Amino acid sequence: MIKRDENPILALGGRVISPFIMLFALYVIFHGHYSPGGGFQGGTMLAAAVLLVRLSAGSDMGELQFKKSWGTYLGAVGVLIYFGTGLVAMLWGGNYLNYEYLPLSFPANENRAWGILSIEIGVGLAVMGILAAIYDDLVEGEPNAWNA
Amino acid sequence: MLNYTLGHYGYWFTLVLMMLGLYGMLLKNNLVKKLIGMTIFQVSIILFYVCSAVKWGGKVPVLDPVIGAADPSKYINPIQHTLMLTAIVVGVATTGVAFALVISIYKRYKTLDEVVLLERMKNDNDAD
Amino acid sequence: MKIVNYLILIVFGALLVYGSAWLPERGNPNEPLDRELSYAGTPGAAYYYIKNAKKDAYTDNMVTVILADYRGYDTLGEETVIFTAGLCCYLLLRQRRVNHDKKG
Amino acid sequence: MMLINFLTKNSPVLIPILYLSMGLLIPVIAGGRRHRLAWPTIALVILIGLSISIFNIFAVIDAGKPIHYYMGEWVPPIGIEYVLDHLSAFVMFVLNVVAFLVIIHAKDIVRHEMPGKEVPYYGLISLMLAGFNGIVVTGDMFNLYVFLEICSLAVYGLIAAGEKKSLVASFRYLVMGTLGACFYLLGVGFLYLTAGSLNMADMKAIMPYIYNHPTTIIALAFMALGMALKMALFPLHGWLPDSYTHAPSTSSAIIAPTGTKVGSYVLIRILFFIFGIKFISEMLPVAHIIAWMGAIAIIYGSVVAIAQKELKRMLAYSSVAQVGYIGLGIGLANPLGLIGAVLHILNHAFMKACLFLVAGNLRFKIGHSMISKFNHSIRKRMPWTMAAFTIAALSMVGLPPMAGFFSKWYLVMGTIKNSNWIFLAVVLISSLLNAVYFFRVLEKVYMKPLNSGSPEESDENTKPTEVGLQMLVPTLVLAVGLIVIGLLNALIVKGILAYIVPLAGM
Repeated sequence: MIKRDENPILALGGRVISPFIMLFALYVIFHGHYSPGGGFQGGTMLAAAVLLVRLSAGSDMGELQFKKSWGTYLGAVGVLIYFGTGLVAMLWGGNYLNYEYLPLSFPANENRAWGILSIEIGVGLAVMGILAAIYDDLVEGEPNAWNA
Repeated sequence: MLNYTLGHYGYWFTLVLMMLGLYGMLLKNNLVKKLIGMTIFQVSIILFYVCSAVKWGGKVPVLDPVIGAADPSKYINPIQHTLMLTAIVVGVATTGVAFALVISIYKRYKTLDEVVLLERMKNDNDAD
Repeated sequence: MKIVNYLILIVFGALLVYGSAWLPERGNPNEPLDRELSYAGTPGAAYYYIKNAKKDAYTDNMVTVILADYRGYDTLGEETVIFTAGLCCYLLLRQRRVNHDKKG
Repeated sequence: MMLINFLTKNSPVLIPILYLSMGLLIPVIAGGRRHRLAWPTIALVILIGLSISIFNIFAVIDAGKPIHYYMGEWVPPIGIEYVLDHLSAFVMFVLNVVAFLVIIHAKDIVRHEMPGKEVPYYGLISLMLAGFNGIVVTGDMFNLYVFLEICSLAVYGLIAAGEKKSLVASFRYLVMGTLGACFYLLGVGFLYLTAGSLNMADMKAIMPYIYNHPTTIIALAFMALGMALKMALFPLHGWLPDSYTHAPSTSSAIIAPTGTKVGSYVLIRILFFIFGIKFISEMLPVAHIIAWMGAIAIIYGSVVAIAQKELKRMLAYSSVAQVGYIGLGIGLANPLGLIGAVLHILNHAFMKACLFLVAGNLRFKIGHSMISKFNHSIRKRMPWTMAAFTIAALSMVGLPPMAGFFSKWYLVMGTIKNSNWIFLAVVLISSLLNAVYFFRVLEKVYMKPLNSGSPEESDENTKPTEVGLQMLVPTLVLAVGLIVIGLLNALIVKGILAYIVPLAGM
């Protein structure tokens, strides 16, 4: 492994900043209806917050925040939220992804707004989970003997 | 002529980027440099789409209550932005898989230079 | 082999320059991609989106509406692409977690 | 009754989203210690997909015209549509039936070749099928790009899971494949900027108005180039032999019959359904170039295949040649050529799947597939496998009762109709070359009497060690299928393929 010097500023700074990045990411996801932003952008920031802790404080500390095994599952759950929203609309009589048919008691256009929100959350979770999983896999597959 | 230049100079810059990317992909020996070329190529296409979406004097495609939706020429074209959000994700995914492959290749052959790599693969053949 | 690659590069560049010289002008709102009706009389997508996004989906951000609703199926595909990439990395790199536990 | 209504309403979209959801669910269902669930799940899913695709064929034949499905009920230029016509229903059926048989075959061999990796492997197979089926049925150019990337990424992973050199092969394929997809995207960009639409049918309606525009020509050039890269047409086939040779047996058996076929399908869509036959023969002679490339590919692939020492590598080069047939059929740009090309998609899918399954069986039981080490003991050890190989080889050569003969027949008729004698000669010569490289193998296996006293014929070496039923039955079904397709080919052509010709505007 590459030798890593313990640096308290990095370790602490990363851990302090990470939750604030997450908070802003949630803002980006949920405010995507009214300003530039949305699921993918927010999801990338969530993933960045997770990876920041992993990079600055090491994998063990990162494991406390977001377990390695969660990544793939969270990704699957995120895409399934998206998929399920479309499927519910289909089972309730519309075409696939027609949010008008979602079983909510709003007028059609507000139904669509809620449908959009639901899939933005799905996209956010999926992107966060998968990006973290890809990073973990890349680190795990990294050759251990760089100097050899 | 001025109008023509104003209307096209954005494309020319993306063309230069595309050529750079293709050069990296075709003529570099190092696998990571190839990947860098590939990413430049993808990003240049994204820029090509995005720079075609502009309208002089147009706003970002978020509804402004002052302007309203009556006159579409007041907003820039939102389609390219949407398509390119998708294309960016595709690019990220491709790069991720490519790096997974590069790491595995390095683990197996201890090199990333294509010429050396071919040599070592040939040696493997003889060993079999 | 290198010469062939340079040749490909030059041909590609020439094609691009030729094609881009005839592209529609940027920034002009009367180009076909921004018109209300296309040449064949079918509705132009961009025009429709800007006009009706708020009415259809009660959302200000047009890009969000297109991304999630009008062209939502693309976005589902996009999520699948990134999930596929995740599975590829899993297949290629992930060691069996069982071994990992034993080590730790 | 409700189920039937649901099916008829939503049938075009069901197959892609079925595979898509199962690709996500397999890592969840079969995660952790339940990894033995992965194979039954994927087999069941593909069985359902196959049933729906059969249902689709009957639905299309019943309707007699393309079935449109609007995502979110947004009518085309606004939203994305799925189009199920005779061509897409037919190609979808081919994909699913081949995938089903290969997956039935895959259970033991995947566990043998990739222990502990079944879960992501089957997940990727499901996602790859989602990509293929999505490409086939979509009516939107950008949606096609997205699904193209799904299947490409899955294929890179499936290839890289193989033996030692598969990683480099996969990396090369990744670079070339991304280049192809980027070219396609660039072409779509040029076309969109010129015409202002992304829908294929809409684009066809706009085409007369932008007929003389130079950007349209550039768009066609880029899109055709990208797809030629994906389908491995002759000068762009560089990634194919290595990938197919070093990939795991199951991967080559499922990718070789389907991957390049989807590329050719998209090429048919682009040339005939977006640009139209007039444009591709007048403005830019793309059809002509593709036909020539196909002809060169046929000769080149066959000749190089003769020189190969390894069975899978020989089959890979033979794939280059077979893609050439499809390219030739497309490039002829007449009804007979198109029918020949589409029929060859079906035939070649069956033949290649059968041959690669045979190669997989040999690797599984004998441990190698080097042609030089083949001898007559194989015919004793694996009689049924070699029988399937013989049928598929005869079909590749093009002997009359087998399927391979009929697609070549249509191609020959097409060349005669265009009075292009060079192409006619190419198709005829290629049959001879095919015969050379397949009979080379058959001769080693069948032409020497047993018990000539050499040491390798001890009882040990000639004991029947045929593979298990689960691997044998799919191989034999594919082989018998070749004869059945051959006998039923008039029905297939009259019932389905004849409808494609007017759709393609010929």
